[in-house]
Amino acid sequence: KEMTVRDALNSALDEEMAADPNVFIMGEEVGEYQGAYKISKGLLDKYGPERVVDTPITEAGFAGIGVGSAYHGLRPVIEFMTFNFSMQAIDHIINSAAKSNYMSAGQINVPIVFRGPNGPAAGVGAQHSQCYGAWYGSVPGLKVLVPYSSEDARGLLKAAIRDPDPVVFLENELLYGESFPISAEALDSSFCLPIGKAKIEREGTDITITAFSKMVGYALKAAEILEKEGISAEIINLRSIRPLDRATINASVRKTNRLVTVEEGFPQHGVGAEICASVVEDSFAYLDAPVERIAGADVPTPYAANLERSAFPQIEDIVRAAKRVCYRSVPMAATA
Amino acid sequence: KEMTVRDALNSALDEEMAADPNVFIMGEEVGEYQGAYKISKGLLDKYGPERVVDTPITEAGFAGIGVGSAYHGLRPVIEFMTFNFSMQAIDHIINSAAKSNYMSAGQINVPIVFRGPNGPAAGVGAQHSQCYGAWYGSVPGLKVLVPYSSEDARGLLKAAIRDPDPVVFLENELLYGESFPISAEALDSSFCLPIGKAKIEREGTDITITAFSKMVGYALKAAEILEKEGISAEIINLRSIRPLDRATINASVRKTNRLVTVEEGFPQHGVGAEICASVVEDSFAYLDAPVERIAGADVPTPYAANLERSAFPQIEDIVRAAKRVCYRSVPMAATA
Amino acid sequence: DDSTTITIETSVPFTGHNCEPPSRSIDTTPKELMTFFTDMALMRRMEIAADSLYKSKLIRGFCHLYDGQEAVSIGMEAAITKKDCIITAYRDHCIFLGRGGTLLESFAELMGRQAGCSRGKGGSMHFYKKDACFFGGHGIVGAQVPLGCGLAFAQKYRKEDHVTFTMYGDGAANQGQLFEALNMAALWDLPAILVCENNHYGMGTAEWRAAKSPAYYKRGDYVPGLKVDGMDAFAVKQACKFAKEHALKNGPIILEMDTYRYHGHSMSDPGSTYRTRDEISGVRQERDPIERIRKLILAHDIANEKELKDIEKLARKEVDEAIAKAKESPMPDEPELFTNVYRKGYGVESFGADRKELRATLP
Amino acid sequence: DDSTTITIETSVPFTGHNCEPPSRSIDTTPKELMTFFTDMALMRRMEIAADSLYKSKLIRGFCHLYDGQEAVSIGMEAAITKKDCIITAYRDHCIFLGRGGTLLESFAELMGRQAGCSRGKGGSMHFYKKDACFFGGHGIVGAQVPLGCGLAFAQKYRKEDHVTFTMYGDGAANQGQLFEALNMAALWDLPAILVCENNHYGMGTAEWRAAKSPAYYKRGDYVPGLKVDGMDAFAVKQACKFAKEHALKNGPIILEMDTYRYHGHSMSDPGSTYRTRDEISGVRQERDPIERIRKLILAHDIANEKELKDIEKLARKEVDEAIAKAKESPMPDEPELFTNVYRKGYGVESFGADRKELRATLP
Ligand SMILES: Cc1ncc(C[n+]2csc(CCOP(=O)(O)OP(=O)(O)O)c2C)c(N)n1
Ligand SMILES: Cc1ncc(C[n+]2csc(CCOP(=O)(O)OP(=O)(O)O)c2C)c(N)n1
Ligand SMILES: [Mg+2]
Ligand SMILES: [Mg+2]
Repeated sequence: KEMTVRDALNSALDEEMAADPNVFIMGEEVGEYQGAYKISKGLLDKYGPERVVDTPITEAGFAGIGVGSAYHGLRPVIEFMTFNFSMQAIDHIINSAAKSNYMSAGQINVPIVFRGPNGPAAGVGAQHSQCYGAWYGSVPGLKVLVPYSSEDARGLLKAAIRDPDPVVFLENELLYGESFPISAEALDSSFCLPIGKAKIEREGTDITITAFSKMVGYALKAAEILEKEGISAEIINLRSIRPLDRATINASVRKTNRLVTVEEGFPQHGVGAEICASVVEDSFAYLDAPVERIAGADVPTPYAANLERSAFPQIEDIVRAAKRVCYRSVPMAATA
Repeated sequence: KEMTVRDALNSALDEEMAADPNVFIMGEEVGEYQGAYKISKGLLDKYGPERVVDTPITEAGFAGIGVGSAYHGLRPVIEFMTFNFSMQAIDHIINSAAKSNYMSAGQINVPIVFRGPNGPAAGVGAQHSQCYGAWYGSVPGLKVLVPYSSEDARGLLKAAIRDPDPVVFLENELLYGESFPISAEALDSSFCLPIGKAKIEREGTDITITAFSKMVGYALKAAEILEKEGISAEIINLRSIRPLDRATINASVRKTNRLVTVEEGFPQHGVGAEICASVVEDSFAYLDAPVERIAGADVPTPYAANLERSAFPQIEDIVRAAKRVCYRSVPMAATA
Repeated sequence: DDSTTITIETSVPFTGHNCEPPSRSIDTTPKELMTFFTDMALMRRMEIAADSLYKSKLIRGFCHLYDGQEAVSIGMEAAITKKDCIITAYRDHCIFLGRGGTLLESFAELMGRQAGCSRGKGGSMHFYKKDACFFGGHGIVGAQVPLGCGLAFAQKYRKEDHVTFTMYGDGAANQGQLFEALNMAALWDLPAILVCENNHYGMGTAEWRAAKSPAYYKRGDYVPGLKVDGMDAFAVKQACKFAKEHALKNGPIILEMDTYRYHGHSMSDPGSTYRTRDEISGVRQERDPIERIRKLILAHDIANEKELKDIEKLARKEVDEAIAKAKESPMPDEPELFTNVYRKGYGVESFGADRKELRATLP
Repeated sequence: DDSTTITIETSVPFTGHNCEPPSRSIDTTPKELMTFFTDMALMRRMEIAADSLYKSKLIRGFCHLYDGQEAVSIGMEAAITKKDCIITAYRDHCIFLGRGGTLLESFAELMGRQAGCSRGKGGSMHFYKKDACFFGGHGIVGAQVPLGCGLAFAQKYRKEDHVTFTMYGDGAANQGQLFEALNMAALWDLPAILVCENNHYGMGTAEWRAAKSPAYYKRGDYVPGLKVDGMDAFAVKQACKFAKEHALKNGPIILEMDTYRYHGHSMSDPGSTYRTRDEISGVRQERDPIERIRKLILAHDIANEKELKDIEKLARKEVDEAIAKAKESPMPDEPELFTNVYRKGYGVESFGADRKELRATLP
């Protein structure tokens, strides 16, 4: 059976709302418009305007209201139309949500989910293409999940909603319409994925490639190409950026002795840098080659199609880096 | 001659305001109150309320106003009382300031400085102790400077104000009152430090330690202790997080073959992670030991004095890590 | 003759908040009427062509069209100079044209080509024309309001006699940063005019669902405001003239422009699920800004139906030619990926997705 | 007897905005008067003791004192129940006490000890008492306003008959998020009461330098408001009762409490550079909230001077004892560094500054 990521998210919301009357959805266009990207389709009809709350375009305000309601026992799911707009509300995500349980020595936990599309879409320009994985992933008190497939989307969103702590849930617009095979188990309403565990999407022996969100698909495609060239790549779908599954990553690198990290965000202080540091810390002696980072270009996102393509990782970038790490090609820098 | 960091910043502001009538200061309590930390002391009297502008407590608003004024040719220096409050304005720093020159293909450059104390002070708790170096440092379009000494403070702030691009200038409250020797050259009103260049504060041969802001002082003290134990540490004061001076860092590591990074911010996706990745990318073969990161603990900042001390790097942490990297002690993990 | 004075009345009276509204009566000339018609016809045609280009996949991502709202740009430009600043949100194509931008620059930008006003790097939401004091083109709802107050701050700082028009939607009108900026603008008497283009919907949300008080001209509370028929270019002109004078003397003022967007919010929105087709066609028939001018021209015998149709045909031709030219314009050169990150790049290295394959020294 | 009805008048009439203000006349009892006096005396003493502890370096970082403003907490608590929520900013010690928190918990928190209400992990700005619906203690100016509206959202969602009092300063009153939250509170009829504690300064900035319109009770525009003498506990009580009824029926309302802080903003501020000593002593003499109650008690012969002095002495003794106990409380155990990062830590590893030396499994 197949299911789109959109339907996976939609059904996860639906089931969790059915299971717990304290769960509600709030955000711009989530109700009458059925969601800017239709993730909340049908839920207004089913659960009514008290539980599917359309807001004005005031992110700081409604994120704060969401957090306050979570202080007092509700379980809000706050949709940002895209995560770019979460910057207007970031103080509440960090200072009001992530830190409260600690500052109150456990009195005020904050069971809230902030979700929405993150990272680049297609042709939406510099202000609408940023990946917030590394930023939110740096903040103790937050959990940061990054689904790739429909199974991820269902299992992680359900886990996020049930979790007693604030979760930042980073989706990808370009995956919403993609279909993935889905098991009967994953379709069960009790289904849930563990938070903080990566998934080995494909086993391999020669090189480890880490990726999250849309880049998992690219990495898998790269692995197919590499296989033809006799390189067996192990693909790790991170699923969670915080907690980061250092154990799974390091175990894989200890087996393959080589690592390429892939992400669409800006490179500096990115997820790849962290993974590199984690492996250097824990498995330095196992590394047979320098870790390579594939990431978004270190520039604001250009609109023009050709430049935009150059600004984000392509499958051939992953393949090339993997081959380099396996010493199948000589590194050479082209200057643009 | 000696000068405090506070006086260094104050004199830099004064001189740049005197030199360019388009430079003005804006922020909370910068005028009549003479600055929450007295960095702008005396400037209201000297330059009047048109150029030293007290604002209401509305960071999003006045940061946006500052950026707008920079679009139209002024050179605002925006003070955040502390950088924690910059989160209310972060959308303007990123989307309105950092990206405009790119989105407009060079039409709208944004000569603005955002400055103020960053990172932990003493006993100010979880909401007032965050380091924003890694976040801002990840954003193309921004330049991010981190002065340590009075010379840094003067030379970098003057460079920041004269720069045609948006600069995030991260000070440290606990350094304001510290005195540093200062040269006649650095006291000259034409003095300026290059943006993007690190400074080797102390030469050494056995290990490279990178640090910025207050941690440079800690690293220097650690180097003294290490020297007594026969370890010669090279201390790099980053001065600039973006651009990051990869050349200086890598050259040093190629000489010492060992690296410890130090910062007060959260570890995940931090400056240390980036430096580790940069060295692994460029100088992997030169590394004789795993890179070690010393960073703020991965927890919100506790208030209690004992916990707070454990939450941030101490000199002994740097010494211990350096010795470990030099294989002078066996690593051992204590579980708290 | 072209410059005879014709006195006309605005469609409805202005409603003031904390201010005495200007008169309904305004003088114009045949020349001005013809210019309004010609310019609005061109804008309308440009937006309709953009719609087609989007559908044929030559424009990507977002594309927010302005048809229906043309009178706001036209009336405003008629009241001010190119040293007065304008800043707006993402619905910016016609504002750019109003400031003197060209069709070629517009279409090339929409298609991501070198000849675009931002050399293809900005896209639909990020048009600028600094030499005519047009400061964009902003994608984050509400952000342009403090930015606009900052432009006004610079004008006042330099003791200029110019003002800034900051345009925002009814949806944006609830943004907190607007209230922050307005307070400062009022405290410091900035020559800031906030132009709320109330097209009655923020995406799919009707104004009353997003605002407890959708009387946007009153939302400045202690700041004066004026409600204006934004479908009537002359009302807009009168209001902007009034506002400019007010702002130079007394600081900020809000103009609420009652207007309407014919298209959906952006290209993915059919624009018909949250409003009725009757509502749209009703506005087209009774309040269309171009038709209003057409009627005035005909009523005053300045031109006849055919002449006006010819103008519209010419607009279509100009648009088609500009599109043809835009299509000929190449995509930006690859090295443009790394230009304009900074004004001053210090020769630092920057990286592409595969940093060992693609890197550049920043200019 | 203790519960005879005494009718008194509030110091000044209430001023309403978009609402009919309540009467100036209010009933009380000797018991209530004595309670007000006792509770405020204790708060006053606590804050003065905190000042000394700070000076002797037993309290670190920020420390924002509430002396002068006690009537706001006292009057509010007298009108509501512990199921009504309160949330405030960093000036939170007395609000905590008003909600039933103890002196020991307060002082221990201020000194960063285990016995603190946040086990020493929060500090001065982060007191909470969830079992009495006190939700902190927030350090970011303005942030508590949307949070408070969120508490009210939860109350309404659960169809409770309770309301939320969200306290903020005159400085915070200009924050955009306040206007965003207020709009939603009004749209959705949330039982949210915004209590602006106007002590006339935000740090060193006088209200009129930060706000074009310092009439904070009117700043809700379309939301009703009431101006209240915040130095008169009875006026506060009357207003809060009124506001609670209003909020349950009609949604949000703003109460502007005209009050005064005697101390500087925090401990680094002498509090005398931006206002005159005369101003401060004038308020102390003419409007002090404790003295007002003392006079009422004496005027109604409920207690004599000496009895009241004894109450104050007792307050001092209680405070001293609490401090002594707090000093005995140990610092938090080292492993507390890693507790409460999450409610559910999944057994993940977390790191200290030197991760090879100090790491922990999160509970
Ligand atoms: C801060 C922010 N939140 C959400 C969005 C997504 N968004 C783009 S336009 C829009 C509607 C704006 O409506 P309005 O202000 O009325 O302007 P109009 O589109 O009608 O011109 C929304 C929600 C955004 N761009 N920025
Ligand atoms: C967003 C933000 N900006 C600045 C500060 C620093 N700050 C703390 S309190 C304060 C003054 C607040 O004044 P007011 O709201 O009147 O409250 P009061 O202190 O008088 O009780 C300022 C500027 C902060 N904590 N948060
Ligand atoms: Mg609109
Ligand atoms: Mg105040």
